[in-house]
Amino acid sequence: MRDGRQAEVSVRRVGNAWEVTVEGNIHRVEMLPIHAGMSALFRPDGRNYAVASQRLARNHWRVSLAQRHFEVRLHDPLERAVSGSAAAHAGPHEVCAPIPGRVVSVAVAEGDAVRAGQPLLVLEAMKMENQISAEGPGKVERVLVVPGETVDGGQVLVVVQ
Amino acid sequence: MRDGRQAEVSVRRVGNAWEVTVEGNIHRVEMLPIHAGMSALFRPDGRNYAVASQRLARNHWRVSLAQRHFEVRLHDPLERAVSGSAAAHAGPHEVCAPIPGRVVSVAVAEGDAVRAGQPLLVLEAMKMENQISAEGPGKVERVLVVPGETVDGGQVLVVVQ
Amino acid sequence: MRILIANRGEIAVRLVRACRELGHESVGVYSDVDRTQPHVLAADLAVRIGPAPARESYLNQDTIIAAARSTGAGAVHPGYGFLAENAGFAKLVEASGLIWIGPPPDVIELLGSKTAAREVARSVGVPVVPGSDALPDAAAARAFAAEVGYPVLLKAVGGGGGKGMRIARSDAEVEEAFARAASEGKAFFADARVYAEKLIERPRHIEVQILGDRHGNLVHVGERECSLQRRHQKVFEECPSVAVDAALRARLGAAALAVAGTVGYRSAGTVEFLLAPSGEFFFLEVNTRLQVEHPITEAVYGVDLAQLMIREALGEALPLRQGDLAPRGHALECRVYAEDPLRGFAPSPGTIHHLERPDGPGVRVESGVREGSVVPLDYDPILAKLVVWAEDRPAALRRLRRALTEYRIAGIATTLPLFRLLLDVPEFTAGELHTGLLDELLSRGPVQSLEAAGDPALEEAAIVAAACLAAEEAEHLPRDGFESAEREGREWRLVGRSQLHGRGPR
Amino acid sequence: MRILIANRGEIAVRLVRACRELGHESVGVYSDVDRTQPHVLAADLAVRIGPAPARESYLNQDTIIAAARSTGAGAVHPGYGFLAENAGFAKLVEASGLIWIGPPPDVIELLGSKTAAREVARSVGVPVVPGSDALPDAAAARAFAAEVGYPVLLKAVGGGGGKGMRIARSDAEVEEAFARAASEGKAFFADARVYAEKLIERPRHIEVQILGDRHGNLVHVGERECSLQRRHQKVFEECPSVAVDAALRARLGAAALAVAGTVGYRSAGTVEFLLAPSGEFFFLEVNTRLQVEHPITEAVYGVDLAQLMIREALGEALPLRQGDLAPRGHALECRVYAEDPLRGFAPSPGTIHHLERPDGPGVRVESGVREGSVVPLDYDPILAKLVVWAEDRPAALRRLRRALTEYRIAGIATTLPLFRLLLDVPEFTAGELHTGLLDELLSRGPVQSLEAAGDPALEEAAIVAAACLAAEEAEHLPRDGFESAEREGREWRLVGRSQLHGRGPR
Repeated sequence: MRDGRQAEVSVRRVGNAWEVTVEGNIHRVEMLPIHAGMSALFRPDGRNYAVASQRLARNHWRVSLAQRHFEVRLHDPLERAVSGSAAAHAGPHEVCAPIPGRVVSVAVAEGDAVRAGQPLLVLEAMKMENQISAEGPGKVERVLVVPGETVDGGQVLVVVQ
Repeated sequence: MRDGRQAEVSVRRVGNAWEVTVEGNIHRVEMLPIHAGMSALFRPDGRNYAVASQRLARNHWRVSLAQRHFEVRLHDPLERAVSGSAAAHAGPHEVCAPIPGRVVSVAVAEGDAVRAGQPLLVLEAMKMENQISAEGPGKVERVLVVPGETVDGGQVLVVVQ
Repeated sequence: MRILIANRGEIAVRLVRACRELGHESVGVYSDVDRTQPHVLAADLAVRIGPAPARESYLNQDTIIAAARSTGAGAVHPGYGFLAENAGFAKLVEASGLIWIGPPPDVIELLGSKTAAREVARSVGVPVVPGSDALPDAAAARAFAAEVGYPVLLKAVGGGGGKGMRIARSDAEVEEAFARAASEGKAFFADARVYAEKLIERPRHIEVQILGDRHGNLVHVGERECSLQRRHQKVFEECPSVAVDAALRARLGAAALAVAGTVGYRSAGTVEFLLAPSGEFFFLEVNTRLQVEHPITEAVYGVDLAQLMIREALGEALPLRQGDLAPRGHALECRVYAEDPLRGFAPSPGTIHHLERPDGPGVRVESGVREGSVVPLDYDPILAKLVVWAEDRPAALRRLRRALTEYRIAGIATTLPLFRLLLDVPEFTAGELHTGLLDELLSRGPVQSLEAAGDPALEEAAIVAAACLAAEEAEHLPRDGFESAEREGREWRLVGRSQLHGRGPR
Repeated sequence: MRILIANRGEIAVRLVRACRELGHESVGVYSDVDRTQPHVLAADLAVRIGPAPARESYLNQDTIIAAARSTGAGAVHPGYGFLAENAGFAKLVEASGLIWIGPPPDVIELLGSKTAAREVARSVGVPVVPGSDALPDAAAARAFAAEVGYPVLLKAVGGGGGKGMRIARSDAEVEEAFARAASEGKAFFADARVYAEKLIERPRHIEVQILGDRHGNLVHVGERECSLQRRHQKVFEECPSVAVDAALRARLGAAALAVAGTVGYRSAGTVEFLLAPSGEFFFLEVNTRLQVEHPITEAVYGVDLAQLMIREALGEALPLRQGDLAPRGHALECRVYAEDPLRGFAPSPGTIHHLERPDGPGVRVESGVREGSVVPLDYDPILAKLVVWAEDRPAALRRLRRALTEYRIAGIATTLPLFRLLLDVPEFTAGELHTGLLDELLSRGPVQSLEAAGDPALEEAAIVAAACLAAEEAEHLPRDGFESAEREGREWRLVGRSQLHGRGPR
């Protein structure tokens, strides 16, 4: 997917099938589980795809299909926005790891007030240190990692309210 | 494992390690998860094994290691009996599927009293019908399958109290 | 070109790959129980053709033609089994304006009759096992036996794959053998006619791969030995045969080409022979299809039979010359069936809970299943084929042993343990094979007694591992009452998720 | 014999397989972060050698020797990288009474110095790129350039793999290039000395595989082309080279054997050359180890280099004769790195959540990871090698395209997308390669612009799939408050378990 693309998507269950509307175009598809983290997508035209999925956070999934990778965030049970593989675009409330790495240090504690751009923690990957900062002002609701911990790319690190 | 072998086994957690006593011989091992259903067993002598495991029922596991398959039943949190791949040996309370197949018919309902050898249900696998009977007298506590359902080998079909 | 593959499982996956490598699109077909199988997801398009029973899906000719039409397919490849040797279907495909990827329908029809095929062989001077035409009754069979001597084989005219075949070693045994062959022929092939054959004892099954085109090219691609059979079902094949030297290979090849040439054969095919201990060989039959064991020939001769079959059907001239076809090294194939060798080869359908394929140098796996696949109750039990190649037979056997230590299938029983055991059988490793060897070995004693002879340390390790897993999982089991069940429930959930994330050591 | 493999990842797995096929036991070693990696579980025995940092584990010579002693290993294979070309370690192994599987330590030492290696080549009349000895300063480098003409390459004496290497196209650029080469040489190889070389523009990287034994046998096993490099790191290799015909192959082979012969080389090794567009070739260096890309030679020549290396070390005579070594078909290798080609090849450590390997005809994957593996932050990013073989180069490219549609790695980014893109690059498919080509292609535009040119239908399908999964999982999310969280919690647990059972369609 084109990096950072945003698409308005809505989903409706119709029996075993799903009716998915992507920017106005309606797709009627079926989805069947194969194995843990694996499903098959069936389109009416006979095209099938094996789909690998990983839940990165409460409302955040990584989906891989035909060697392409996507990240999805859930905004409300009936309305979703699908965003491209720019994992760095964190949701309004969650600060996620841009790449996998090791947490070197955490600069804030739960309850702290933070301003936009304020350093939250430092992440190290293959010898490079990356500073993770708050995107906007707010209050640190939760800190989900501790120094020394290894995190996956896209994993939620801090929740800012 | 020699078919139907019974072994008295007890297990004690010692930090990250396990102390497993098999018929008097004590083994100190470590076990680490790799992936869903996969673990690695480490022995002090440097031998390592990849272990695949599947939970067939509440107290019943299938374990595969170095191309050998085993079935395990849990008798009490501190005392276990490991039995060989004779899945047909059902536990005292559970009647399991001897092989995978399709449930053709169920002859009993929950609450029914049954005598030893009484037919409980009929299972079909690759065109052969197998009658599953009660091993001993008792009362049908639960019927876990319905006609037409496909079951795995070792899956619990009926619980007799 | 878009090509419909009228098959399932490993051969359908194999053909999807061949199409893709040639730049053609593939159309897969599936019955209701196969919807998420690898052959469906591998194909560019897939079409449902009916419920589980084969005759309502993979044998349903009209539905398959309709699937080709609805997807705009221009050709049909039948794979092996199902409709592969059904001349009627081949004709229907061509009558529907589609290209049939295989030999001409009339050739399939002619060679489909064992007796007619034997006539063809005789007509070109290729030796056949002394045999009769269809016989009216057991008495006629006894008369034939008096002529050629016992033992004799009574076979259903339409038979194959061990079905409709009985041995008689004396007049006394003829009556029942004849009846059995007839009834099985009727049951399986809707044809009760029976013929008789002189039985060659301890023969090798040797078959010659042939390839022809519509431009007059016809070559043989060496032999395969398929002597290891269980109840006349091949379970293990190799190329080349230890019993065939260059001179014999040339004679077998010439015989195969004589038969194929006289009937105007094209596409891929296999001419089967019995090789007697004496060294003389006898024509058996022609398989007018791509053979299950074709990969061992591909490995040793460096050709792609599946691709060549498709290219020929589309009108290309065969790019091979007989002189260029030289064997290199040795290849072995193990057929991995959903059967339990530790329980009399009982069928073993169900869910494949865990699957690890071997890989690395000289290893090729043709698999129709993946982790999570449900092996249905409804079809042939073949799951996959393990093919190894190495510089020579001893190296190939060592490589096979290595590959078998890496191949893990859990959830259902398979024939993999059988091959591990065979590697310790002297006649097998020495290549002293004959079509009765495996049944003899299996009759000597229960397979599990051999299996139990395995590493005892391994057995202890397995018990230990099992106990640890049980104990570990037990820590997350509800112990008493509702309140604690709730608490444990949440614990379990966390475990489930950390497993899904596949975290390794910290 | 028990053999310790002093390495990790795919090459360690490769060597475990070679040992097993030869009937030897293998001893794996692991750092704390590698404990559950495939190379550890594949080995017959495994020993911890320290914490994550390489210098405290895989480079810790004494610990590795101790591991060999404690497990009763009689020989050590270093693989590639880490200690493979460390003459000191090779000597320590032999001084410890263990067999070193590789060339003689003094040969490693001699050829380890680029300048000494060039002297050796000159001494036997093998052309080398005009170059200097170690230079005192930038001024001396400018003097050299005045002699041979710009551009020139400034290289650290101990350098390799692109490290400690700088181009100067004019006097003005020499100062900084010299300083950079020196500092990198000091940093990476503890040797600040720098020498200069005439830069050959648009050359191909051609290397010759050699094999020798202690019985006087020495052969070459043809060439490999490794011109596709990113910042002097090989990413794709093939055998044979489109630029090498039989005559040139013979000349390259003779040159390689002349260099190897004069230093008394034995075991496996690789002699690297630059092939100029003019057709003249120049000696570069000798890699005194098994090469990453050895499988493509194995595929085309039908030999097992890893096994031959072990057999030679144990005293066997080389079973190969030069006359018998003929290439068959064409092989390609893709290096799968944990780097993200869509983000400037940023390192991509983490957990491999999902992994599917391609298989089928002509495909070999050498993998050091499995589903669930954690790719550590601490080592070389190579995950696996995808090797394909086919009858000729066009068929091999089509097979590679097919295999890439089957190869799926999710959870971390890899270089797999790069190879899918290369298959659409005319210079690549035509074989018009040179060592600067890939960097040129990557500088033309961001890789993702090419990637975005992919099937738009696929993109829609991905969005749809993602939405369905999100919606499906959402149905099992707690919605309001504790009470419902409990209820949902139990639901979630059931889902988790039915997934673990991997049930398919009913």
